[in-house]
Parts: sequence; structure tokens; C-alpha cells
Amino acid sequence: MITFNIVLLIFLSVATISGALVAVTAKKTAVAILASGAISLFASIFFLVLASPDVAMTEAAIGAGLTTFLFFVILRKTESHHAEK
Amino acid sequence: MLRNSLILGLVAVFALALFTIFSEYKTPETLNRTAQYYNENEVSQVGAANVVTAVVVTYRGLDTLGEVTVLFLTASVIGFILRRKKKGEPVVKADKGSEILSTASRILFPGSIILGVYVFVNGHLTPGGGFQGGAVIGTAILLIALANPEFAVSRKVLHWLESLSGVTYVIIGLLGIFLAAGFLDNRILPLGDFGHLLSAGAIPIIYSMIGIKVGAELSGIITDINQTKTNLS
Amino acid sequence: MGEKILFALISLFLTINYGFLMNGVIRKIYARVGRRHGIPFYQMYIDLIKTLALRTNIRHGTMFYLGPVFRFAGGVGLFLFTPVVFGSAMFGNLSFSGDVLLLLSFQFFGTLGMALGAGESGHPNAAIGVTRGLAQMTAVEVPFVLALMGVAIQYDSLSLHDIVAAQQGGIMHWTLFTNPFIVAAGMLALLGSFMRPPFDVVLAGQEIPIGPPTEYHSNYMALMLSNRAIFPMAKAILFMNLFFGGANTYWEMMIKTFAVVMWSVFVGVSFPRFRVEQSIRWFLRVPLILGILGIVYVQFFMS
Amino acid sequence: MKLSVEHIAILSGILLMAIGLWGILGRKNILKMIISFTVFDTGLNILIVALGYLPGRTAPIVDGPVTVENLSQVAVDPVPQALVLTAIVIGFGVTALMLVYALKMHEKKKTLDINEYTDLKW
Amino acid sequence: MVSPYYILTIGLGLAFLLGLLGKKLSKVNIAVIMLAMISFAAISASWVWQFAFGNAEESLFFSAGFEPPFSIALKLGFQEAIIAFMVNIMGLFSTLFLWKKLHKENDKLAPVLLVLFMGLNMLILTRDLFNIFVFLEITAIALGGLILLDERKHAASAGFKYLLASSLISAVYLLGAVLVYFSTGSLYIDDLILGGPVAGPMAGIAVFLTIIAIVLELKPFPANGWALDVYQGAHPAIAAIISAGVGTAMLFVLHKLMIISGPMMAQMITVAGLLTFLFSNWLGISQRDSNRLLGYSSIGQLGLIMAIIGMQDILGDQFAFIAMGILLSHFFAKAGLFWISGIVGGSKLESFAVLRSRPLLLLMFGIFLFALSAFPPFPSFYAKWDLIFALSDAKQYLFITLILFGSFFEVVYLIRWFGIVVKNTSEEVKEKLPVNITQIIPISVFAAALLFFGYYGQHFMNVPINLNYIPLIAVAALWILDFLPTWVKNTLLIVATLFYGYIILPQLHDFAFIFAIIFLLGAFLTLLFGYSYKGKRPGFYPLVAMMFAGLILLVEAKDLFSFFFAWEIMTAGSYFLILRGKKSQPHAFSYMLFSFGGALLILAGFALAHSVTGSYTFDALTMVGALSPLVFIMLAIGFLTKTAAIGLHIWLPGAHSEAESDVSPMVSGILLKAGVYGLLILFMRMGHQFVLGLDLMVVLSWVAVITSIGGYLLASVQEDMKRLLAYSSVGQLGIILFGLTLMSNLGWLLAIAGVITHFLNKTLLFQAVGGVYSRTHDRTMYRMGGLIHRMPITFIFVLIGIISMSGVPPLVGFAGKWLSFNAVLSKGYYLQGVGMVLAGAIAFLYLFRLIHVPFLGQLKDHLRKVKEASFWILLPQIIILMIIMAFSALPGVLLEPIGSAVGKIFPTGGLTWQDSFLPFGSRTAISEYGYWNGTYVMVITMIIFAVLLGFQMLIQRRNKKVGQFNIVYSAERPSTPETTHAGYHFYAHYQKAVGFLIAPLATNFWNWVSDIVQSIANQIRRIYNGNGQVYLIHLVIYFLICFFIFNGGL
Repeated sequence: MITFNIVLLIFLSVATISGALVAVTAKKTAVAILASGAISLFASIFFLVLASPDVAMTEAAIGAGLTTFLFFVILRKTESHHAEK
Repeated sequence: MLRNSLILGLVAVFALALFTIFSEYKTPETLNRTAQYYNENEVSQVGAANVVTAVVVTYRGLDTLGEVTVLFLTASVIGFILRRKKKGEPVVKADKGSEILSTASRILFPGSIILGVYVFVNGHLTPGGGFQGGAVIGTAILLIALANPEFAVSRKVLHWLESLSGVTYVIIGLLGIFLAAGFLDNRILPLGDFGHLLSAGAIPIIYSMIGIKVGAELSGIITDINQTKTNLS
Repeated sequence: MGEKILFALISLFLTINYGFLMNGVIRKIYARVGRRHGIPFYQMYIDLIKTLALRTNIRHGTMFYLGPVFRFAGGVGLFLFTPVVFGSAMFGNLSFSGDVLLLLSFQFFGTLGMALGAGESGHPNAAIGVTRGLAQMTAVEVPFVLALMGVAIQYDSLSLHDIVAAQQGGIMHWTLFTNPFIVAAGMLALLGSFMRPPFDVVLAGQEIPIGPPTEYHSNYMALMLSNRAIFPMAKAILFMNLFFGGANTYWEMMIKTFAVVMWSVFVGVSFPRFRVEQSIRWFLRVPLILGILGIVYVQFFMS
Repeated sequence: MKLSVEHIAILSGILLMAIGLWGILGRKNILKMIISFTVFDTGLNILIVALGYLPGRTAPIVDGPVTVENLSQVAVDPVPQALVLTAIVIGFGVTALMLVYALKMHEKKKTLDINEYTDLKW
Repeated sequence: MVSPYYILTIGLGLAFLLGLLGKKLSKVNIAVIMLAMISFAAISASWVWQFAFGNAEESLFFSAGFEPPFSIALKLGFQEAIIAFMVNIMGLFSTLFLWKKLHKENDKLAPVLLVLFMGLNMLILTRDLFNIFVFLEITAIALGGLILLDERKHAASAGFKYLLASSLISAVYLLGAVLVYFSTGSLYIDDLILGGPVAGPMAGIAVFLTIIAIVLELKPFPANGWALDVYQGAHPAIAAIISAGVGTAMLFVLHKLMIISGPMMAQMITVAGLLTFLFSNWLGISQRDSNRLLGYSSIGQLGLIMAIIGMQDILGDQFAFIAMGILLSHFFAKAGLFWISGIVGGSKLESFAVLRSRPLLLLMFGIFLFALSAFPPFPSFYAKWDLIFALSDAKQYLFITLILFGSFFEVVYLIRWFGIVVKNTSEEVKEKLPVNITQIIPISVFAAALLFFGYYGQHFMNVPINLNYIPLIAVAALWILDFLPTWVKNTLLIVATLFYGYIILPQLHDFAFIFAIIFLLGAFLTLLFGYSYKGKRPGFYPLVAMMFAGLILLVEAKDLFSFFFAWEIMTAGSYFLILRGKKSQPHAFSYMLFSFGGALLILAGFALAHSVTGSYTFDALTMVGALSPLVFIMLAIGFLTKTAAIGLHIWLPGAHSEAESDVSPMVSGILLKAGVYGLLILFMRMGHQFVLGLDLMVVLSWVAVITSIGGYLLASVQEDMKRLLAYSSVGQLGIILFGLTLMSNLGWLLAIAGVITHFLNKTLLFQAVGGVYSRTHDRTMYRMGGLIHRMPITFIFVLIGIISMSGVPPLVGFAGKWLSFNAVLSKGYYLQGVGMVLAGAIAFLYLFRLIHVPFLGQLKDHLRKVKEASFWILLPQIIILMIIMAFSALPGVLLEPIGSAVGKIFPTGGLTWQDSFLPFGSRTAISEYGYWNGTYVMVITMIIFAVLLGFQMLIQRRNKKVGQFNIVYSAERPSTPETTHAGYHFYAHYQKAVGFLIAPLATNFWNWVSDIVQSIANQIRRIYNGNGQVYLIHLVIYFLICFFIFNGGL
């Protein structure tokens, strides 16, 4: 039985996995950070679908929010010198 | 390129290994006994509408205390690493954030703080709790810090908040031994009316303490990192 | 006991004289082979008297002083521990002190003492002579002991008396014929131990002290000359007892030992001299193999 | 192929973990390694939550149709959620620490290339 | 019992509270932390006390008042109490050690330290799988901070590698824990046991994941590069915490989880642990950085304990003892060593030489190293004994082999390090190492604890303990009295030795009696020499006492354990003694390697024998059955390393010659006899053994022959007096061995008499040479000459010594020659006999050289003012001389008692004694073949000599000594001694003839072996290329390999 949830989930997983591929292959670190933030967002939707609103909130707040910002801060502090060759 | 293909092969084998989990997985029909127990008895035993909260704060409270400890440690270590040699040095400012960001964050800031507090105070009733609330507060601080690098929450205040909430948490846990059945037992306070703000025994207090502590710690981490003078900036 | 000592002294006196005469004869033979006229056979006595009469006041140290004493004591001791004539009370000497192993080991008593004395002379060539002598001796020792062992196995005894007793009853009972291998090994070893050519580089003419040394002269020399009369005799008697049926009379002993000594003389006049390492290698080859053959022979074909 | 919510979630989780591992093992840049770690963790978290999921059930919160009485019939397992909650926070802590380490290392050598930090070896 | 939650409360509460204090109160900070640590220790101590002496029972402490699995519970049993106590002690003393550091610069880290130890406590106590994960992460993050304690150069990158690895590992663990929950519905460990072994494929994977994660945390080879870097990069005190504290806790976690693992998992853990132990130690050999070296050692030890945990079913009852024995040694020793490293500051092995300025610290350093090397009396020694025995009983021969090799490699680098520290000459110690009391206390306490547990530990062994402590107490007493001057200590030790002999000798019989006499008399004679030393000779007397204690305990031993215990004590003591020599470090090292390798073989041999017979007495050796030849070979090689049989001899020349003057006779004249005693017991119990129809005794007899020929040949080409004597010992031990292998009455008589005469001769000669050295400070013979004029008494001793040794009548050495010939004949070992004769002939070469080159010839200019050796050096030689003369005149006195002892084993074929017509019991010895009367020979020779000497004196009355160069040489009167004294390359022609026989085959062989071992190590350790990412790849590969092995392939 293909429900809405499944369609959503398939879409989400495709999105997450492509996001992950972007995150680990991106040349620019900033893109990778954004992609990983996106993954976290998708993941929190995953969690919602999996009946875990608590986890979803946490993932959104910490994974998508704080972590991403933190990456950017660190990136800004190191990048001015150079990025990955 | 040899190395890359090796790694790719390794990852493939790893995926294959994990795939056994997928192939062995059988969707369970019913809850297992622990989950069943929680879902059946939580309300009468702990009295929180959100079973996850009950599990997090009470049943597996020791994990949560550990979790708070992890954040505490992280904050301490980061503070130690980043500020050790910088004693007495004037904080050199990083480049300024954009105007829009700074304005937006200034508007959003109070709201975010209030949201965070709401989330952790209501942790036992609705999704969310101390960590989520704390994270929201932390994000708010982060935003404003990004917008205005000169912004710094008073470290003293942060320390006080962090320490007091932490100590309170531990003391509440300890009270569990004396007043109730064990360490971190939430029943040191009456369970109250189910579904109300002041219910579920000590959970709201604990979650508030966690929220404050997490918020303060995250803010501390963010301020620490943000204020670090990198050699080039 | 007193009787035994008296007999031993008589035996010693007779044999030392025989030794002097034989040494003279040998030198005569050497001279004749070299187409020289040579010395009279009694020359040794003249030498002895002459050296005894000469006095030296020189002493390089205590060991130097004691060297010839050690040497001669070694020769006399060796002789006294050897039974000369089978079954004879008079010429049985003091052989009750020990068996053939005692003889084997005791011959080094004098050598060692002499080497020490020579060493103290401070003459550099002394050391060279000693090292050569010792080195060659180690090589000679091996075939000789093999032969000795063969004899001991064959006759089940280390006692010279028993060994000779077992060889009685005709010439074919001699070890020479019952086990020619070990006799060959033993007799080749004898060449080395007599330090006659071709194994005489140890003595090396004038400079080496075991030969007529420069530092030892006068009455030191007298002791050494006397030793040269008794020490080879003792060895020859030992060989005679081991391989040639021993002697039932003193005359028989004289003949047999003369033959034994002559063997080394004849070899000596017909071969050139070996260097030390050559002689070591040689002894560790031919006589060693012969000796081992002898033992194998004894072990597998005679018992 | 079993096409259900939990299967898809598990599979996605596994794939995320694999991709994350690829990044961890393959990227030279320390920051990107850390990013890959977060991807890996996210995958793991999805996997865990999916293991606690029962099809057709809802969140274990007494609210609306979910009552105290039918909680055990309609709600999913709260435990994996609680565990993941903890895991996420801990993961954040570790990530933050790693980032600060990266900063510290960068301060010394001015590079984020992991290949440059091989002074200790053998 | 005090609830463990108080530890949590105190730890966290104070840690949180300290944030309040801020900077101003940072002075209080550390004191508060200290108090907290003390309270941890006190609480856990109270648990231990209550479990050990009270009637406490194992109990569960629920959290939140719900029963597990619905809440997290802490379990407190005896095991938990002990481990928690250990960890807390570590915390307490780490804090103390770091006091200054934390107090001055790093007040922020003090709470982190506190939380770390709180976390470790919880890790030990918690019974919840996920809770373990949380505390694992707490540990990881806390360590991540502590690694950066001070600004070490590479701390940051090391810490980062650590974080990478631990993140990956904890992710694996998390997945495992969750899967366990998924498949069983519980996270409570004891639940999983109650339900029987966790079943089902998913559960299998789950258990695998949790356990492999803990295994990975324990740094299995080769997935452990990150850990090595941390050990090297972090502050040593932090490394101590990681190694001792965290390692202990992790091991306990693994132990805790073992109850959910099946036998297959246990086997995997065992193999992983053993491979780690082996390779980690192997790779450690090439290591030059002290902290990294300790890291290798830590990882190795953890691997061993991990394997022991995996083998707990095999080990049965003894599991706890074995694990604790090794754990305790590792715990105390590794912490102590890291701390010492922290004090020293440098990271090169050589930099530890500064410890020489602090003897006490050096002593403790030695204690730690030897505890790690499993020497008695440390707990690891007992544990290793039990471990090997238990494994042998279980027929796990492969495991035994791995453990033995691992132990050997470990000893290689530990002992080399010790040698470098104590004796490396390239490092000059100029100033005193600064230390402060807070650093010394922890180290001292841990060292003391090792000694305490060393004594205490043996009571838990599986063996009937039958040790005599009196000699060991003497050793300890001498350590305490070490401040006294030499002569006092010397006297004390001599009196003690004689007194002990008075007590012990009547209790001993036969061979034990004979050897005891040698050891005690030897101690007495060699100690007399010691009066010639001035000053204090710090450390000398306890070590001497230790060696002699080992020796005397050896002959007192009546069971395998006491024997091995004494053997190891003796080995250690002699090693230290040899190490005291000026340039003896490399030689002492190789001595130790051979001895230790031999000891391991002995241990394994004993264990094998025991596994067949079940006996712990020497009777275990008699009825080993099919394994007999193997046991025999192992034990024989073990003992032959001590007697320096050819091939195993290369340690001896250096060790004996480079030792101090009075140590050389001890180790050469006396110590070697320990090996003979071992062989004696072995041969007595096992007799002839056959491999493929070949009698091993015959093989050994050839070994003996080659040993003595080789030893003597080598002796004859030495230029160094003591080396010459040392090689001579090799040869003589060959003769003794030969006697033993004859397995006949005469053969053993020869061997035992040889033991005694060798003891006398070698002691005499080494002491005489020592006397020469004391005056000339030179051992190279050709640089001397003419010493007879300066040291006539010593010359006489050497003369008597060499005559006696070379077996020339009338001295007692001839007895050996006579016996050997007779024994050979009656046994029929003719060809070997010829070899022995050749050896005897060669003996002349070196003996003559020994007396000729230094003593005769021309006196060298620089020796003109040399004086005779001092009285205390001469005195023991006089005594020995008198003994030799007595035995020479009356050989029956020596041979008859030995004969009666031998006769109990070989009743036939002995000597018979016939009365002679001289008094004093001079009797003629009669063998099957020949006869000999030593008294006659002596008397006759003396008379002849006296007569001739009298004659000479008569005719040369006015003889006088002439000047030195009064000789004629090449028609010149020489004037320099150098050109007129040939001494160098003395037997050139001999070498030309048979030099090929003394090619350094054995040395080359062992060099080759060590090169191979090292180069393999060097190749393997290249996998640790320092790249954190590569380490992760190792981890993943390791994980995957285990995964697929465990889950039955793809």
C-alpha cells in the first residue's frame, strides 16, 4: 500500500541522499556545510514521519541550526587563509 | 587513485555489512516489553503527557544527566582550548555581519528566547524539552553573535546560570534518593493534574534546569568560538 | 715401599744412561745421512759434564730459574710413572700411582713449566717457540689420544700392565698387528710429540728456547740435556707398551724403544719441515682419520 | 523490495551512513571530514528512530486521539527516540569539539589538510 | 553501602559548582577537586572493605525508583568495587601529580578531570547498554580536553585523531546497543543473560557491534594508530590516565559485556587481544620515543588482559586472579612509568638517564619495568605462571606461543630501556632532576603497591606456595641499610650468608647440598673481595644478596613454582649486578634476553609437564608421556641458555668480562652452576628422550663437545683477560654438560666434580685477574707484561689456577680429565671423547697465554709502579688455593661424597676406593678401566721437584737476578719492552690452521634473527603513518573483517 507517507519518504530519501552526496563531494566547504544542514532538515522531516516529533525538533534545532552555524563560524575563521585544494 | 578506489570499495563493503541489518529487519507487530511498559504505565507513574520526555527525564534520567555533562564538558574544554593563551588579550573583532542579518537577528532575538523557554517548560506536555529549548536559545545567541561580533553575553551571568541550574539538577536528582524511590525520581513533587503545566512531578523543573543549562552552555560555546582571534582575521 | 723407590732409582739411572747413548747415536746417524762425520756416540756425556761444570750467575726471575727444574722433574716423573719391563718388580717403577691417563697428562707438567721459565726470560722468541709448541701439541694430542682410546677399548683397560699383558703370547698379539690403524695414528702422533723433523719448526734452531736456548746455558743446560735423555725414553717406553707388546726384559725394552725412536729419526731425515699451521692441519687430517678408523675397527670388528 | 516507511527509512539511514563514511575516509579537508561525520550521525539517527517505528502508529504523546488508555496500542516505541535525542546532543558536543580542534590545528599549521598532520607516527 | 550515586552527585555537583567560583577562586578549585577525588576513593574503598571483610552483598541501585530494564540501574559487586577503587586511586593520584599543573595554568581542566573520573566510575557500575554509550562519550570528550593539557607540539593533532576514532567507535557501539534493544526489548545487561544467550541473526549482529566497539576502544592491533599517537602526544600524566584509568575501566566494560557474548565472540576477543599483545610488543622494539614506547606497551598489556577476558571460560577459577594479577601490574607500573616520564620531561629513551641523579626514582623506575616484565615478586609474575599453566591444561598451545613471544618482545624493549637509563654512557647527568613532592608521592605509592600486591598476590595462586622468605627479607634489609659503608654491609652479608648456610645446609641432601655449598662458599669467597672497595657502593649489596638468594632458593626448591621463582629472582639479581659494570649495558642486555627467553621456555616446559601429570613437584617431569621429548627440549634449551651452550653463548663473554671485578667470579664461577643444577634435575627426572629414534642425550653430548671446543678456541684468540676467562667458562660448562649427558655414574661424577673445580678455578682466576685490573686498570693482555715482578703472589695464584684448570697432574684438575676419559670409555662415546681431548689440549693454549702475556716477558714501562693486589683481594684466593691443594693431595675427599650422591641415581659403574699405604685417607680410585692415586702423584712429583730444585740450588749458589733487558736479541741488547714481548695475536698460526672453526656463526645468526625481527617490526609499523584518516581506514577494515568473520562470511 503506497501511502502519502511513503511517497513523501521516497522523495525525502532521494533528497537526503543526494544532499549527502553533495555534502561529501562538494568542492567548496560552504556548499558542503549547506548540504549537511539540508540533510538535517530533511532528516527532521524523516523523524516527523517516523512519529518522533521530539527528535525532529532536536534535529532541526541542533543539527540543522546550531551545527550549521557553527560550521560557518569555523569556516570563516579558517577559510580566509585557504580552502581545500 | 588507488587509495580512492580502496576507500570506495571499503565503503561499499561497509554498506553491505550494514545491509545485513536491513535484510534481517522484520517489522515488529507489537511493542516490545519495555516500550509496552512505558506506554502503559508512564502516565500513572510519571505523569507526563509526552512519554518520550518521561523516558528522557525520569526513566533514563541518568542518560540525560550524562548528556548534560557532555555539553558541560564540551563547553569547558572549548573554553579551555580557545581561551587559554588569550588571557588578558583584547578580543579582536571579526568582520561585521551584514546589515540585514543584524537587524533581523535583533528583532528575532527576544522571540527566540521566549520560544526556547516555552519549549523547555512545556517539555512534559508537548514535543520538545530542555535540549530543544536550550538549542533554540543557543541559536538565538548565535544569530546575534554572527550579526554583531561585538556582542557578548556576560560570561559571569552565563556561569551563574549554568552552575546554578546544573547544581539544582543534581540536587533534585539526589533528593530522589531521600524523598522518593531513587536517584532522579521525579516523584519528589506531587504528580499533579495530568496534562497541566505543573504536573509530572519534578520533570518541568528538571527540564527547565536542563534548558537553562544547555542554553547557557551553548551560548558560552558560541561566544567562545566567535570571539576567538584567529591569527589572520 | 722403600724397595720400590730403590728399584725405581736404579731403573731411572739405567734408562737415563741409555737415553744419553741413544741421543748420541741418533746424532751420529743424522750426521752420516748428511754425509758428515759427526760426533762420537758418547758426546752427550761430554756435554753433560761440561755444562754441569760451567756456572752461570744469571737469573731472569724465579720462573726462569725453575723452568729447567720443572722440565726435568716432568721427564723424571713421567718415566717413574711408567712401567718399563712387564712383570718386573725392579722395572715396574712407580706405576701404581696411576694409569696411562696419568702419563698422558703428566707429560705436560714439564712442558708447561719450561714454557713458563722461557717466558720469563724476556726473550721474544721464547714466546714464539712456546706458542708454536703448544699449538702443534694440541693437534698431535688428538690422534695420539685416539690411538690410546683404541688400545683401551681393545684391552678393556687403561692400566699399562694390563695392556701389555694382553699383548703377550707372540708377535701377532701386538697392537701393531691386531689394530694397525691405531698404531699408525699413534706413531704419526709420536713424530709430532718428539718434535723431530718434519715437525721440528717448534724448535727452530738457535732462537727457540725449547731447543738449545740462548738464555739457558751452563748448568741450566745440564738439566735440560738430562731431560732430553729421559723424556723421549719415557715416551718411547709408553709407545712400546701400547703398541709393541711391551718388554719382558730390559734388553727387549732397549731394542724396542730404539726402534721406536729410530722410526722418528728415519722419517725426520727424509722429509722437509712443515710450518706450524701446516703440521696442525696435517695432524688433524691423516692421523685423525686413521685414529677414527682404528676406533671404528675396534668397536665393530673386534668386540 | 519491501516498500514501507520503516524499510525506506532504514535503507536511507544505511546509505547516509555509507556516504558519510565515504566522506570521512575520503576527504582530505578536516572540516569536510567533520561534515561527513555529521552526515554519518544523521544516518545513524534515522536508522535508530526507524527501528523504533511501528507502521501506522503515532508519536507517544497523549494528545487528541491518543489517550492514556490507548497509548500502548497507537503509539510507537519511545525508547529509541529518547536514545536518539541523547545521541544528537552528544553528537553536537563532539562535533563542536572537533571543530574547535580543527581551529586549533589550523592555528598552528595554517592548513586543514589531514595529510599534513602526520608528525607522530610509527 | 554508600550509594554510588553519591559519586555522581559529588562529581557533577562540584564540577558544575566550580563554574560559579570564577577565576578569583581558582586556588580553591584544585583543592575542591582533590577533596572530591579523595571522597571517590574513600567511597570505593569502603565498598571494597565491606565486600572483603564485611558481609556486603552484590546489590543493584535503581535510578528513578524503577526496576531495570525500565530504568538504569547501577550494580555494585566485589568486582565493581575493586575496579572502581583502582580507577579512583588513579584519579586521586593523578590529581595530586597534576596539582601544580592544574593549579597554575589549567584550572578550567580540573573539573574536566573530575568529571572524567566520575564518568569512569559510572562506566564501571552501570548495567545499561546505552548508559555505557553516554559515559563512553563523556570519557572521550573529557580526554579530548585533557590531551591538550599543556601546549605540547603535537597534542592537537593527536587529540583530533583520538576524537575521530572514538567518534566512529561510539557510533558503532550506539548502533549495537540500539540493535540489542530492538531485538530483545531491553538494554539491561543482566536481562540479556536471564534470557539466555541472545539469539537470532539480528541479535547476533547487535552483540557483535557492541562488543567489537569495546574491543576497538581497547586498541586492537593494527587498528590502534590513533591510540599510539595519543600516548605520544599527550602529557604523560594524561597518558597515564588513559592507560591505567580508562584502560582499566574499558576492560571492565568488556568483562561486563562478556556475559552477553557467545563462545565465538569470546574467541574473537581472545585472538584480537593476543595479536595485539604480540604485535604491539613486537613493534615496540623499534621504538625510540619513551611515551610512544609506553604506549605500545600499554596497548600490548591491554591486549593481553583483553585476551584473558576472552579466555575466561578456559581459565576457569583462576580467571579473576590471572586477570587481576596482570591488570594490577599494568595499572601501577604503567601509571608510574608515565608519571616518571612526566617528571623527566624528555621523550627520548636516553633522556631518562637523568634519573640517575635520583636513586630512589631510579629504583622505582626499575620496579615498574620489572613488574611489567613479569618478574617476581610482582603480581604479573604469579598471574603469568597461572595463565600459562591454565592454558597448557586447556591445550591452547598456540595461545601460549603467542603470549610467550609477546612477553619476550616486551622484555626486549623494557630491559633495553632500563639498561640505557642506568648505564648509557653517552648521556652525562650533570644536574639533579628537579622533582616536587606532589609528583613523588603518587609514584612511590604505586611502587609500594606493586610490592605489596607482589607479596599478597601469591596467596591466590593455584599452586601450593612453598617459598622461603628469609633470603628475600635479607635483600630487603640490605636495601634499607644501603646507606652504610661498604665494609659494614659486606660483613653483614657475609655473616648472614654463613649463618644461613649453618641453618640450611643440614636440611639439604645430595646434589642440593653440594650446590648449596658452592653457592654459599662462593658467596663468602667472592664477598671477601668486596672489602677492597671503598665508599658505599650504593645498590651493590642488595643486588648481590638478591642473586645469592635466588641461587640458594633454587637448591631449596622442591616444586616447580619455587624453582621458577628462584630462577627469576636469580636472573634479575645477576642482570643488575652485571649491569653495574662500566660498559656492560649491551652485554647485560643480551644476557637478559637469553635468560628471559630461556626462562620462558622453562615456564612453558613446566606448564606442559604439569598439564599431563597434574603435579607441581619435580615429579611432574617424570611421567609426561608423549609430550616428553618436547618438554625435555624446551627445558634443556632453557637451562642451556644459562650454561651458555654453543649457539646460546654469545651473551656470556661480554657479560662476564664487562662486569665488575668481584662480580665476574660470581657470575662466572657460581651463577652458571644454576643452569647446571637445572639440567641435573631435568636429566634426573626425564632421562633419555628420543625424537625420531634419536637419543637427545647423544645430541646434547655433541652440543657439549662443540661447546667446549668452540669455547676454548674462542678463548685462545681473545686479547682481553676477562673475555678469555669468560670463553673459558663456556668451554668448561661444555665439559660439565658433557658429563651430565653421559648419564652414568662416572659421567655425573665428572660433571659434579667439574662444577666444583670450575667454581674454584674460575673464582680464583677471575679474582686474580680482578686484582691485576685493580692495579693496572687494563684488561688487554698484550699491553701488559712482566707483572710477575710486580705482583708475584697473584702470579702464583694464576699459575696454580691454570695448572689445576688444564688438568695437569698433580693438581686436582687432573681428576676431571681422568674421570672424563674413564666415563667416555665406559659409556662408549668415543668420538665425543676425542672431541673432549681436543678441547682439553686447546685449553692449554689460552691458559698459557693468560699467564704468559701479562705476567711473563718484559715488564712494560707503565707498569713499573704497579703494586701487589690488596689483601682483601688476595685473601679469598689464598683460601681457594688451599682448598685446591687439599683436593689435589686428597682427591678422595672431593670425589667420594659426590660419588655417594651420584650412586643413588646410578648405582653401578662408579669408582671403588682402595686403601693405600699413605695416611690421611689417601686412597686409590679404581674405575672399570684404570686407577689413579692423587696422593701418590702429588707426593712423588713434589719429591722429584724438591730434589731437583735442591740440586739446582746447590750448583747455582751465587745465582742472581739480572736487569730487565739483559738478554741477547738479534745481536742487540733491546731497550723497549714493547718490541721484546710478543703478546698480540698470540696464536696467529693456530688461527690460520683452524680459524674457520671460530667464525662468529652464532653471533651472526642471532644478529640476523634480531635484524629480521626488527626489520619486520619496522615494516609493520609503517602502517602507523600518522594520518588520522588512514587510522580510520584501519579501524573500518578491522571492523569489517571481524564483521564478516563473525557473521559467517558474505
